Amino acid sequence: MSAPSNARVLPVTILGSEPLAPGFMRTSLACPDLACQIQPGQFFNISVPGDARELLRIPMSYVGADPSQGTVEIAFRIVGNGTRRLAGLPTGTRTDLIGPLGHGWRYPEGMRRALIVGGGSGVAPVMALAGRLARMDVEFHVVQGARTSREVIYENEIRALGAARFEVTTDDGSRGTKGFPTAVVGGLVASECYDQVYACGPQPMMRGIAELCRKAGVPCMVSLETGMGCGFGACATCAIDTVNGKRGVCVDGPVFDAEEVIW
Amino acid sequence: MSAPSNARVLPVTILGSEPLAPGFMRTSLACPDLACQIQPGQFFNISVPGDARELLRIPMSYVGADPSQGTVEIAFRIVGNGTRRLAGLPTGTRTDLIGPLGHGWRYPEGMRRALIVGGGSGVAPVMALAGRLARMDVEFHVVQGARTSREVIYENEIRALGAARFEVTTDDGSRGTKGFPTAVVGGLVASECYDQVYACGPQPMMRGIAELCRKAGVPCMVSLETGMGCGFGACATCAIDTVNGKRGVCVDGPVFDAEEVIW
Amino acid sequence: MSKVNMAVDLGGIPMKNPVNTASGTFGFGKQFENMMDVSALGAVTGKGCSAQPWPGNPQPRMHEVTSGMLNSVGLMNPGVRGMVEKYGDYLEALSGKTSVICQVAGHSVQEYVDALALYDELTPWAAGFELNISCPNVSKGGAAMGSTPEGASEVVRECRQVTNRPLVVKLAPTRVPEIASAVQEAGADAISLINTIPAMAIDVDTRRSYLSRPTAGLSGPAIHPIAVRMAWEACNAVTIPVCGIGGIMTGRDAAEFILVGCTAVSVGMASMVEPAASIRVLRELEQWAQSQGVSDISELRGAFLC
Amino acid sequence: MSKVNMAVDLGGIPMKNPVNTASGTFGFGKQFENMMDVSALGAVTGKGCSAQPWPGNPQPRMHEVTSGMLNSVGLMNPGVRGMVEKYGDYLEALSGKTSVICQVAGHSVQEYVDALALYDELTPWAAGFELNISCPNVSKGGAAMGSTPEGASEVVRECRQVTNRPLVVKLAPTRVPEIASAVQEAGADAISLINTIPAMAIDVDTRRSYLSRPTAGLSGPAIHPIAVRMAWEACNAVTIPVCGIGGIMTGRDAAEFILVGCTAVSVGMASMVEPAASIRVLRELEQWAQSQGVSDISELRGAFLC
Ligand SMILES: Cc1cc2nc3c(=O)[nH]c(=O)nc-3n(C[C@H](O)[C@H](O)[C@H](O)COP(=O)(O)OP(=O)(O)OC[C@H]3O[C@@H](n4cnc5c(N)ncnc54)[C@H](O)[C@@H]3O)c2cc1C
Ligand SMILES: Cc1cc2nc3c(=O)[nH]c(=O)nc-3n(C[C@H](O)[C@H](O)[C@H](O)COP(=O)(O)OP(=O)(O)OC[C@H]3O[C@@H](n4cnc5c(N)ncnc54)[C@H](O)[C@@H]3O)c2cc1C
Ligand SMILES: Cc1cc2nc3c(=O)[nH]c(=O)nc-3n(C[C@H](O)[C@H](O)[C@H](O)COP(=O)(O)O)c2cc1C
Ligand SMILES: Cc1cc2nc3c(=O)[nH]c(=O)nc-3n(C[C@H](O)[C@H](O)[C@H](O)COP(=O)(O)O)c2cc1C
Ligand code: FES
Ligand code: FES
Repeated sequence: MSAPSNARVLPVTILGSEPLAPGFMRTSLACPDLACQIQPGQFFNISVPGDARELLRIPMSYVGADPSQGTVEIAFRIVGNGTRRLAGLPTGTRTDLIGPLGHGWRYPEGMRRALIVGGGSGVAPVMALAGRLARMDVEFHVVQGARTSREVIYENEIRALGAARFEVTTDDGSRGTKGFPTAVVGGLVASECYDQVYACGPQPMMRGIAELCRKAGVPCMVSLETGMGCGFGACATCAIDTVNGKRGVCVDGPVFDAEEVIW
Repeated sequence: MSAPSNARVLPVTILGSEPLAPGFMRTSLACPDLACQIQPGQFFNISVPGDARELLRIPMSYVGADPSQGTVEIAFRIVGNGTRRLAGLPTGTRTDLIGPLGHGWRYPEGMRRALIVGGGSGVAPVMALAGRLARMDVEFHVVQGARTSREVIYENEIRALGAARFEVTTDDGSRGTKGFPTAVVGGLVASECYDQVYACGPQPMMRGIAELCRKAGVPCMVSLETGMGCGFGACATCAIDTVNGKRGVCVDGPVFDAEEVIW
Repeated sequence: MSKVNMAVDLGGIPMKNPVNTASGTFGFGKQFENMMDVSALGAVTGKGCSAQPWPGNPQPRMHEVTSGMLNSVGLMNPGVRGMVEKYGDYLEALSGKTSVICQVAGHSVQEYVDALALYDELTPWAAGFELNISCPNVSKGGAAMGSTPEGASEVVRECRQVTNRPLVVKLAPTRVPEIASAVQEAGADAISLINTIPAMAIDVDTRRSYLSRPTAGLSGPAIHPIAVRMAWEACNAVTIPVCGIGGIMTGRDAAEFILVGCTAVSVGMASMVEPAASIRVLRELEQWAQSQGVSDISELRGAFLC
Repeated sequence: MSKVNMAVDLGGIPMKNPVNTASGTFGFGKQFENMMDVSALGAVTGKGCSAQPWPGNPQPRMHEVTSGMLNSVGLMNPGVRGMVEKYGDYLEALSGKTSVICQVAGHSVQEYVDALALYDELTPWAAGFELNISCPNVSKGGAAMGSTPEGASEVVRECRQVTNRPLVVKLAPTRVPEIASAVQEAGADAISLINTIPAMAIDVDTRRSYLSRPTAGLSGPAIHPIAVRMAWEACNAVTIPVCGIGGIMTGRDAAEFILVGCTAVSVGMASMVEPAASIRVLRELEQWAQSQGVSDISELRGAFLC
C-alpha cells in the first residue's frame, strides 16, 4: 500500500443535520482544509463523540464540498451505533477527522459519456463524481437503486447537475423498475455507448454491474467498503483480494477498476 | 450484612448546580421518592451519564431534603472522573439512583447536647444531621475543618440552623484555628458536656476524634467511606474491620459507633 | 411471536430459564428482593462460602477501570454455618420457586471437602453446588487450585465423594480446554466460566496498587469477548453442560454464550449497577430466541455457524 | 521542572526514550509521516514479515467491541523482500534518527529462521528484530508456537544462531512467567508483551462471527489491566528487559508498565485512531517522570510499591 500524501488530522464542526429519507441523514460539516482538498471518491475518517467505549472512527465519503465556504456535505444511512451518534450530534459539536484519504475516481482521457450507478448509501460517493463530470462537460446518466420510493435521494440535485438520463430501480417496485440496478444497467451498457461506468453500492450490486460491464466490454470502476481500523494504511484490516494480490481499500482504493477485484 | 429495607431504583432529574467553593459543587436533584424517605446519614448511589466506559454508580450523602418539593440537595468535591461529570450535568438531565441506602445517624435517648464535626466533603453528610438535631431541639456545636478559608462551606446554613457554637479549623491557618479539627475537638469534649459526638471527614480525622472521645468517655459516631461496587449489600467490596468482624459500610453503615471500628 | 420454551437442565439442576447469577455479585439473593423478582430467574448462585468464616482482604477492595472493575474481595464470607443462619430461611423459601446453587470456596482440597460436607448437611434445599476452584491454594504456595488440570481434578474427585447433588465447577480463565476435560473426567456435572481475569491497576502518583493487593480480578464488559471465546473452548472440550459468564450486559451478550454451546449464563457485575439487569437480560434473551423462530432455546445452543 | 533522561536500552537496542510502536498498528512508519514526527519515537516496530509474502485472512478482518477491537488480519505481509523493496529506503533513513525494529513472522521454526536470515541480510539498518511467536503454528496442529515453553524456546534457540543483532521475543498472553523464562534461557535479549488476547464476537442475528474466522485478537483499553499484570509477571520472571504493550492510551497507562518493571512500552491501537498518540504518550510519560522528581526514567523502572 502506498502512503497517503496529504492526510492530516483536521478539526471539524457540525453545522447541521437533516433527514434525507427514513434512516438516511445529510449532515453539513465545517472543515476548510478538507473542503479545498478532497476529490470525488476520496473519503475521510471521522471521530464521533458520545460513547467513550467506541474508539474507532467512521469512514465517510462526501456528497459535495464548497471550498469557498469551507464546508463538506455527507449523506449516510444509520446502520449502527456510530452512525446513530453521528446523526444526533448537535449543531456546533466539534470533533476531528483524518482526511482526505484514499484514491478517488479516475477519468479516462477523452471520456464523453459515463454511467453512474449508486445503490443505497452508495449514492453519496457518486454525487461528488456527478458534480465533477458535469464540470468536465462529460455527459452522464444516473441509475439509482433504492429499497423503496421514499429512499430515492438527491433526485433534484442529480437532475440539476444535468444528468442526461435518470433511472430509478426499487427493490419493492414502488417506483421505477422493480429490482436491483442491475435490472436496467444491462440494457443501458448494451444500448448506450459509455466510455466508463462508475458504481457504488452493496457488494452484490457492484459485482453484478462489474459482470455486465465485463460482458459489454465497458470499463467499470467501483468504490468498495470494508471495515477500517485506521483508514490510512497502518493496520491492514481493510485488505481485499485483487488480481494484483491483497490491496488495501483505504489507501489503494476505495476506488478500484472492477476488473482488478476478485469478488 | 442485613438487606436494605426500602431501597429502590428511582428516577432523578438534575435541577441545577453551582460552585460552593473551589472544586466543591452543590447540586439540587428532583427525586420525590427519595426526598420523603431519606434520613440523615443515609446515602444513595447515583448513575452519572456521560462516559459509557464507567459503569459504577457514585455514592452520595445528602445535605438536605424537601419532601414537599420532592427535592434533595447534595454537596460534593470534584475528585475524579465521576464527580467531574456529575458537576457538569446540565439542568434537566435525567438519570437514576438507588436509594435510600444504609443506616443513618442514631440519636441516643435523652440527648441534650451534641458535637458535630465535619471535615472537607464530610461536611455534606452532617448538614442533614444538624437540621435533624435542630428539629429535635438538641443543642449542637459544629466544628468544621477545611483546607483553607475559601473552602469553609455552608456557614450561613449552619448558623441559621442554630448551632450554639461554630468553630472553624483550616489546614493553612487562613481562618479559625490552624490545623485539623482534632486541634479543637480535644478541648471541646473535655470542657463541654456532650451526650454524643458525630464525625464525618477524612479517615485520619475520624480516627483522631474517635480517640479523643474514647479518652473523654464521650460516645462518638462516624460516617465511613469506602469504594462501593453496589451500595446495597451484594458485592462485599465495601467491608471493613470492626470489633464485630467484617461489616459492610453500605448496609451496616455508613454510620458506625466509633468504638466498633478497627482503625 | 409464539412462546419459546426457555427451560434448561444444567447438569441435573433444573432451570426454568437459562439465566443464573454470578457468585459474589448477587449477595445471597435477598439483597435484591425489593428491586426485582428474584424468583423469576432460572437459578440463583450465592457468594462462595467456606467451612470457616473468612475475612477476605483489607480495603481498598475495588477499583473501576475502563469498561469494567477490579475486585479483591478475597472471598470474604460468613462461613457455611453463618450463611445458613442468616439466609437459610430466605433461600429455602426461594428454592420452591427457582434453583438455588450454593458456592463452595476453599484453599485446599480438605477445605473444599469440609465446606461441601457442611453444605450437604445444612442446605437440603440447594439444587446443586458450585465449586469455585480459582481461590489461592494455601497448601500449594498460593497458586490457584484450578490453574492446573491436576489440581482441578483432585478437588473435583474428592468433592464428588461428598455429595450426590449436582456439582458445577467454576473455572479460572486459564488453560480452559485442558482443565475443562479434567474436571469432567473427575466427575463434574457442569462447568461454569469465566471467573475474573487477574489484572492490575496502579496509581502512578503514589506508585501503589489502587487495591490492597498488587493484582485483582477484572470483570465487566471489557472481558466479554474473551469470556465468549473461553466458553466456546470449554463447550468444545466437554460433553457436560456449560454456564457462560463474563461481561453480560444485554440479552445479545447472553445469546453469544448460548450460540457457542452454553446451556445457561450468569449475570455478574451488571447486577451491581442495575439491580434488575438479570431480569432484563432474561427478557431480551427470550425476545432474541423468538426472533430466531425457535420453539425451544435449546435449538440455539451451539448454533454458532462457522 | 528539570529534564529527565529518557534514554533506555532494550536488550542492546538503544532507545532515546521508552516509546515504541506495536507491530501491525503502525504500518512501516511511513504511513504516519505527514501526521507526526516519527523519528521522535524511541523505536519503531513494523508489521511482522515472513520469508514469503502472506495473504492473511479474508474479509471481514476487524470488528469493534467495548473499549477495544478484534482483528484477524492474519499476519498479512508483503514478505521481507517486498517490505524492503517498498520501505527499505525510508526505514534506512529513519534508522539514522531512531531505532528500527523489524518483526519476524513464521508458522514453523524453519519459517522464522528463513525470515530472520533474509532480514539479517537485507536490513543492515535494523537495530534489532522482534520474533512474533504468537502466530498460528501450522506445522504443529494450529496451536500458537509460543503457547508452550518448549515451542517458544525452540524458535528462539534456532533464531539465535541466525543473527548477532538483538532479539526481542513477543509473547502471547498465556503462561507468561514460564514462557518468559524459557525464552530468556534460549537466548532472547528482551521480551515484549502482550500480543492480542484471543476473543470472539458473534452477530446473534446471523449466528456468525463478525469476522471471517471464529476467533480473533482483542486489543485496546479493555485489555490494559490484564496486560499490566502479565508484564509484571514477565518482569518478575526474567532479568532481560521487557517492553510492555496493551491498551496504552495515555502517559499514565505507559507509566504503569514502567512501574512494574518494563524498560520500554509500545503504543498499539491508539495510533490507529489518533495517529500522533505515541508522541502524546511520550510527552505525558516524560511529564509524569518529572512530577516524580527523578533525573532518569530508569529510577522509576520497577518502582511499583507493594
Ligand atoms: C471508504 C468508505 C466510505 C463510506 N462512505 C459512506 C457514506 O458516504 N455514506 C454511508 O452511509 N456510509 C458510508 N460508509 C459506510 C459507513 O462507514 C458505515 O456505515 C459505518 O462505519 C457504520 O458504523 P456504525 O458504527 O454505525 O455501524 P457498526 O456498528 O460499525 O455496524 C457496521 C455494520 O454491522 C452491522 N451491525 C452493527 N451492529 C449490529 C448488530 N448489533 N447486529 C447485527 N448487525 C449489526 C450493521 O448493519 C452495519 O452494516 C463508507 C465506508 C467506507 C469504507
Ligand atoms: C456513603 C458515602 C457517601 C458519600 N457522600 C459524599 C458526599 O456527600 N460528598 C462528597 O463529596 N463525596 C461523598 N462521597 C465520596 C464520593 O462517593 C467519591 O468522591 C466519589 O465516588 C469519587 O468518584 P470519582 O469518579 O469522581 O472519583 P474516582 O475516579 O473514583 O476516584 C476516587 C479516588 O481516587 C482518587 N483518584 C482518582 N483518579 C485518580 C488518578 N488518576 N490518580 C490518582 N488518584 C486518583 C481520587 O483522589 C479519589 O479520591 C461519599 C462516599 C460514600 C461511600
Ligand atoms: C465483587 C465481585 C465478587 C466476586 N466474588 C466471587 C466469588 O465469591 N466466587 C466466584 O466464583 N466468583 C466471584 N466473582 C466473579 C463473578 O462471579 C464472575 O465470574 C465475574 O465477575 C465475571 O462476570 P461479570 O463480568 O459479568 O462480572 C466476583 C466478582 C465480583 C465483581
Ligand atoms: C490491526 C492489528 C494488527 C496487528 N498485527 C500484529 C502483528 O503483525 N504482529 C504482532 O506481533 N502483533 C500484532 N498486533 C498486536 C499489537 O502489536 C499489540 O500487541 C496489541 O494490539 C495490543 O496492544 P494495544 O492494545 O495497544 O493495541 C496487531 C494488532 C492490531 C490491532
Ligand atoms: S484501514 Fe486500511 S490499513 Fe488500516
Ligand atoms: S458496596 Fe457494600 S456490598 Fe456492595
